[in-house]
Amino acid sequence: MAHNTSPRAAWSLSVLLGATALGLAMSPAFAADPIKIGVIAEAQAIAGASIPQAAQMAAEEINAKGGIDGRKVEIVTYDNHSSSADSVRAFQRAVNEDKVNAVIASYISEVVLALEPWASRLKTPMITPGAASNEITRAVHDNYDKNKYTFHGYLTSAALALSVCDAAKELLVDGKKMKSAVIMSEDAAWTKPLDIGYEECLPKIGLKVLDHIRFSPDTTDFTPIFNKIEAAKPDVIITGISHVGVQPTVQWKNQQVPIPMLGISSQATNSTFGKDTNDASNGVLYQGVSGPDVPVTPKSLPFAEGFKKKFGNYPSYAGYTAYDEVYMIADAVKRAGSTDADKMVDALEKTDWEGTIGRVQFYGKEDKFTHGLKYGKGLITGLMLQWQDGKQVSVWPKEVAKGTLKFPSFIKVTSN
Amino acid sequence: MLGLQILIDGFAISALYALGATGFTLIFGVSGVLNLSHGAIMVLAAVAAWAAASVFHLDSYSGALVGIVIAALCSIATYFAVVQPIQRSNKIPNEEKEIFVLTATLLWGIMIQELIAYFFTNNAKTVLPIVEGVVNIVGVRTPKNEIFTAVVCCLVIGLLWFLVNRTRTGKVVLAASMNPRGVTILGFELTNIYIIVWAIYGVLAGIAGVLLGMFLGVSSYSVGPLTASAFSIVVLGGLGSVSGSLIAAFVVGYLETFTAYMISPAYRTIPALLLLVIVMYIRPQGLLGRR
Amino acid sequence: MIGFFKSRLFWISLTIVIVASTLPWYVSGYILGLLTVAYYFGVFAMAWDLLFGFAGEVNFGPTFLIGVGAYTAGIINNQFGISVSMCIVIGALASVVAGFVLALPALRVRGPYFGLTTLVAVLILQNFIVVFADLTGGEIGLTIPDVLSIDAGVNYWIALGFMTISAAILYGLSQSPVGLVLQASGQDPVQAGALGFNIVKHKLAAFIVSAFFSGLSGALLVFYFGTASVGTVVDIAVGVQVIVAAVLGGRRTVLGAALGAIFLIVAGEFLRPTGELATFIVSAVALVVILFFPGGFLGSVLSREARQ
Amino acid sequence: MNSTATTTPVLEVRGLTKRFGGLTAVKNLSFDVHGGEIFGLIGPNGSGKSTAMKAIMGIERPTAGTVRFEGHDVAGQPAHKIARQGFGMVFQHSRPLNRQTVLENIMVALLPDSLFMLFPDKALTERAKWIADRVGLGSVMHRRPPTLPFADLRRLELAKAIARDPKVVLVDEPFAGLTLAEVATFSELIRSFRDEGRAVMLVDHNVKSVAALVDRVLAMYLGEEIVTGRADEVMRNETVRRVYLGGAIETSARPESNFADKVPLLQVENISVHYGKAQALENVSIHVHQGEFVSVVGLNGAGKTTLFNTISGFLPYSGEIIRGGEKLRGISPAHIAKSGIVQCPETRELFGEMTVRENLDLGGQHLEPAEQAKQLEWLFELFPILKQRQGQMAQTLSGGEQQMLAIGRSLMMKPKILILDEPTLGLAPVILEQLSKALEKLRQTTPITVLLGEQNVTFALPHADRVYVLEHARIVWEGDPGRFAAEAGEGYL
Repeated sequence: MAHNTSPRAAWSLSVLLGATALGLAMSPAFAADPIKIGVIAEAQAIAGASIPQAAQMAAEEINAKGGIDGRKVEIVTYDNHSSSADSVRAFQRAVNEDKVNAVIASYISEVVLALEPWASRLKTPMITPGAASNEITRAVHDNYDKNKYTFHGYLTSAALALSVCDAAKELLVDGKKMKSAVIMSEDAAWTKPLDIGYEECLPKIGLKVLDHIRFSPDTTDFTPIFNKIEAAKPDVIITGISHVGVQPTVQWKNQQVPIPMLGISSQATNSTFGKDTNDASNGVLYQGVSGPDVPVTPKSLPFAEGFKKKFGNYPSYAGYTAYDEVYMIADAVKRAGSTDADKMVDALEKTDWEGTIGRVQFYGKEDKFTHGLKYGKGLITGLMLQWQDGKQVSVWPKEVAKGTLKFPSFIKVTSN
Repeated sequence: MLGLQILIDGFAISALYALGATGFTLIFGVSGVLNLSHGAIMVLAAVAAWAAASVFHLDSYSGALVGIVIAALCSIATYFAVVQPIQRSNKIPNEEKEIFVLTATLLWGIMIQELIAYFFTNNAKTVLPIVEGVVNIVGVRTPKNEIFTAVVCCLVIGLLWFLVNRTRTGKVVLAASMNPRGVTILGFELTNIYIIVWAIYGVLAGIAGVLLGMFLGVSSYSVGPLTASAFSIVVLGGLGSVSGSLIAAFVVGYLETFTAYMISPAYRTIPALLLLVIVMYIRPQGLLGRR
Repeated sequence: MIGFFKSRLFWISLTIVIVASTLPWYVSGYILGLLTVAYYFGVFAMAWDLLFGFAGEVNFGPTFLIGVGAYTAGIINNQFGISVSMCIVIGALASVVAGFVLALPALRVRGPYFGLTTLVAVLILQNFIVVFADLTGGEIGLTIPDVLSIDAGVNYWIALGFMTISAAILYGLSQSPVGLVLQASGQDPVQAGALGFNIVKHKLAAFIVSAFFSGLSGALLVFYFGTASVGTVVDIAVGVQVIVAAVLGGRRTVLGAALGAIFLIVAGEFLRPTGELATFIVSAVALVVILFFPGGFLGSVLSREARQ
Repeated sequence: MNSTATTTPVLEVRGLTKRFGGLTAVKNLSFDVHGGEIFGLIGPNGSGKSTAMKAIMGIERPTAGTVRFEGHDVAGQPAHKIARQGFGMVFQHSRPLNRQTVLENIMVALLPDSLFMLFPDKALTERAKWIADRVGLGSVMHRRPPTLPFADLRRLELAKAIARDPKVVLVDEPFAGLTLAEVATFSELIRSFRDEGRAVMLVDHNVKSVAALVDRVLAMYLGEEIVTGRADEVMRNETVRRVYLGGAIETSARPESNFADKVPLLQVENISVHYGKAQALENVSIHVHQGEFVSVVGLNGAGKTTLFNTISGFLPYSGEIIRGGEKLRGISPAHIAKSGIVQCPETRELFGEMTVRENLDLGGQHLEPAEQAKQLEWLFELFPILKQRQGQMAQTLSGGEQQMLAIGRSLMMKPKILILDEPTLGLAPVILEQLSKALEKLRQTTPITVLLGEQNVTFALPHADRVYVLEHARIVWEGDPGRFAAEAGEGYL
């Protein structure tokens, strides 16, 4: 009856096997075993696209200098289509099939949270270049022995909230005498702790929170949201957006909402944001860990320029962190003298690395945010940047600021 | 004040929904096809308009025109590459053609979506608005672009009405939607009528897409939701009924705006969907649908 | 049914299953993982084919049934920490209830409206998952504490065993007297009624069986991944993939549906080197098959046989 | 024959009425069928006989009336319940399970209505085999339906209907699509059902085709009973004769030699058409001269509509159709219509939600505006009622007005050849007269050529110059209308 079945099934299987064998044969051969790092990222998304590129760049730099103890660093990349399921599959493939030693994964918190148990199950160190949810580090803290393989290579939401508040205090409260704010954030895992952080620190710096609006990341029409905010008459909108970015910004401008926006806006960190919004971005203030014009550390500018030369645009925020993370993993392997997972975890915990966004150290087992980036002066504080005339200009902290606040004409900064 | 605000904002979004759904329902009415690549064609128009302006530095009018033309071409291609082969296939039983058309247009839509994502990433794109700035309507600050959107939508729908009801070609199209065999025996080639209808549909979807790109912005992620919203509106209004779709578009548009203002933006789409379910149980042919 | 055990199909299937069950000894964990997912999808597609191919009802929302099963199982595990096997059973039952609630009114309406109702059901489920994010994990996912197993081989065997049993039951059902009645009801409801069959009862039963297997498979899938998300088990695109798999494998063959699902997943992964274009290529291939070989893989073989 | 009938009827129908919206398809129908009797329900197309049968079977829910089976009322019950009490129905169009054998197809009909019948019963298989033998499918019972000839598929339908030994067997158009030899075998089979004591009810278009088979006949027209009685009585009934044959037939044929063209305007040569396995036309040849009025007379299902649709280019065929020396094969239906062969189909195909005027304008759209206006004026003279109804929606017109609109719309195309398919279908006699006058006027005042298909010979003959008789997919008679009544008329009751 089904005499066609078996040849066809066998056919696809053998093709698959053949293709896999071919793939292995084609992978560049090195004298010593390479250190393999899997990179799982969102190839089609603004923030995600820089991740594999930056990692590749770091690996090439390390290899150009002779590798780590004679071992080359090899990057294996996977597109996860922004989906947790695809990511899980990619993670399994990376560990089981491609035998990677560590994984750099995703800027989406939900994806990282889905991968975290797999890092434990498959005992493979994983580090995220861009996710922010506090849950990631909390899981490590609560069940250290199981979840110690996960590292949070980007500021936690709580730290991001602190960074935003610190900047708002100097720029808005001290600088512009602002007194009130409305929080506007998308409904996602990473904004929950962010909002809690905002609610906590904004009143402390002197900004009264008048309203708090959370909206679905599927939202396309922001008119009602802006109108509602405007009705509350705040001095500033504090943002927490990542999945959306272009649309609220453009509508903010089209509707000439007379209130400045400041906060987290992941898409604004990307250098193409100005073009994508037809320059509606002018005036947007966003928190970043880096900027194309900001020498946070001596490594920042060379990396940004090198990246632009190589890929045609400046990296997204996750590009900076991914670049550093490859170095950090390589450094940890060197110190551990092995790619054994547990030894790498021990070594990573002792990381003290000056990267492109500051000095990287991880919180310890007893700290609240175990394996999270340490936040603070001398370590990482983050920056506040503003889109001005189609360019990203750093405005905070003073030490690195290249410009002062500048708003489009429809913004009324009254308490000047 | 808030009431007026809802009235104004709701109108623009409803008019845009109406324009998007009109073409969708027209195609169904005339050729019995539920084109599930609808959202993809709209997004394609917006992205083409964006690319024309941003990448090739055309002015916003030419950009919009490029978007509309590309949508029309893509729509005609949809008919020839996907719909016609199924309608003419003698291997597919007639009673299963419907599901084949649905599945095939969906796949076609996914292909367009993936190509857009491949060449232009899935970042949201906003088309450079033709008019900028805001006006104050009785205390409600309204972007001129929003008014422009509403006006263009109404004009285009009016024009369509005129085309269908007042021109000879339109009459034939209308007749074909009631009785395809009837127009054949009167000596009109159905294929030609279908091409005309798909072209009109493409222009409508193109205009809707470009306006959406100016008004709210689109990304390749919008493909699914756009198809779903056009689909819901058309089902609510009654399959194949243009006036039903118009009413449904305004019902959905205002219901969403009202929910977003009065309850929470997060629940925006829920009441409209619930209404849809209720209507489907009580009156499965939709508000103005024919059984 | 009895004849089935003597048929070539039985022996070929048995051989394939035996060969497939030995894969873990010589195939890498990665391919096993791939096939594991493909097998669960195979059950989705077979369950769908039972409804479409036999009951003649186009269910555009297979993911409504899958999603309810998957999310129920995941949420219960997440909230109450009940054992995995219990969660899976509860998930499947929830899916049955959901299928019943959907089918009862949906079967009253005819023609395209049935399909539309099922599609709307998916949209609503999707929205509810997003709105009740506290419970469901919202937009991108629910993390589930427990998994079936972390061993690729064990997972693979569970999936293979599950698919084999499901295939045997669903195929057996489709060829049994009840299946014949169902097929007659789907093909010509008026005549089936005049032959004394309560069509609504039979279609409802088919819907419930389909819901049970969809839900069960959905629940197993989330406990394989350790995560449930709209994009994996609810999105309309997933439903389309299920439908495409069934059509690709051959409508009204049950087993073809599984074949189509395995092909789709394996092809998608095989095309991973083409990167972002993989989905495009798979869609294009599926479109070509639908346009030019509407019988699908198994369908054309079977219809040729029917004419012999 | 009635001697075998039992005294109490198995099936008693009283006051059966079925309305669809405003349309009453079956009006107050009453009759009895006894065990061991073959009862015929006869009526032209649209007379409501099929609806009546469906209402009895429970496929359509009756609006009013009772259907008593062995003394208790089953009206309003769903079909499957009625079937289980002892009803079997033979459908005209069947869709067997193509992947199952004939035997399995029969077995389906034997299965209980249970969800838990997972393994077939040996006894059922034996019974299915017996039934297969009984209806003459014994030699092919292990084959699959797609490989069977048409007659065997019909046998399969019979087998399914009698599988569970029903007391009442309903048969929809028992002989449609069968050859004469097959008709004889099927008649024999149906008689054997009677002889087993079943009550058999046949539904057909006309008395003649079932006259030899039935014990009693009920003739229906427009949803109502005309007369009930023995076949020969019914055939003699005046009303029946008027419905089928009309009154006295006057003919006014012009001899064929009057038409000057050497080569006929339209030649249909040896065409054959198949619907799946059923042959719809077999080597049909006709010709029509310029200006001639030709009628094709035939019962429903004889192939008239198929012939016209073939000429209009809707169906694939073998043979040739030649118009003015040009072969029509490969030309699209729309192009054929535009080039002057215009069909006015029996289904009318009006644009229901458009006004009368809009419908007419669409017909005249290929003309120049001035010409169109002239044609419209002429048409309003022909059918004055259309002028009054100009602004009304087509779907709100009465049946007769709709028919006039359909003809009028075709005439707006200024056809060279007008094909009229069953224009009298379901129309009241008074309307027929108006149509008749209009046709006469066309014949007298215009050079138009008309090809008319009719089962109503009273309407067909007066306007015909020549008549073809189509029967079982073949032309069986050709000639002068004057000779028709004598040579071929009896078959049209």
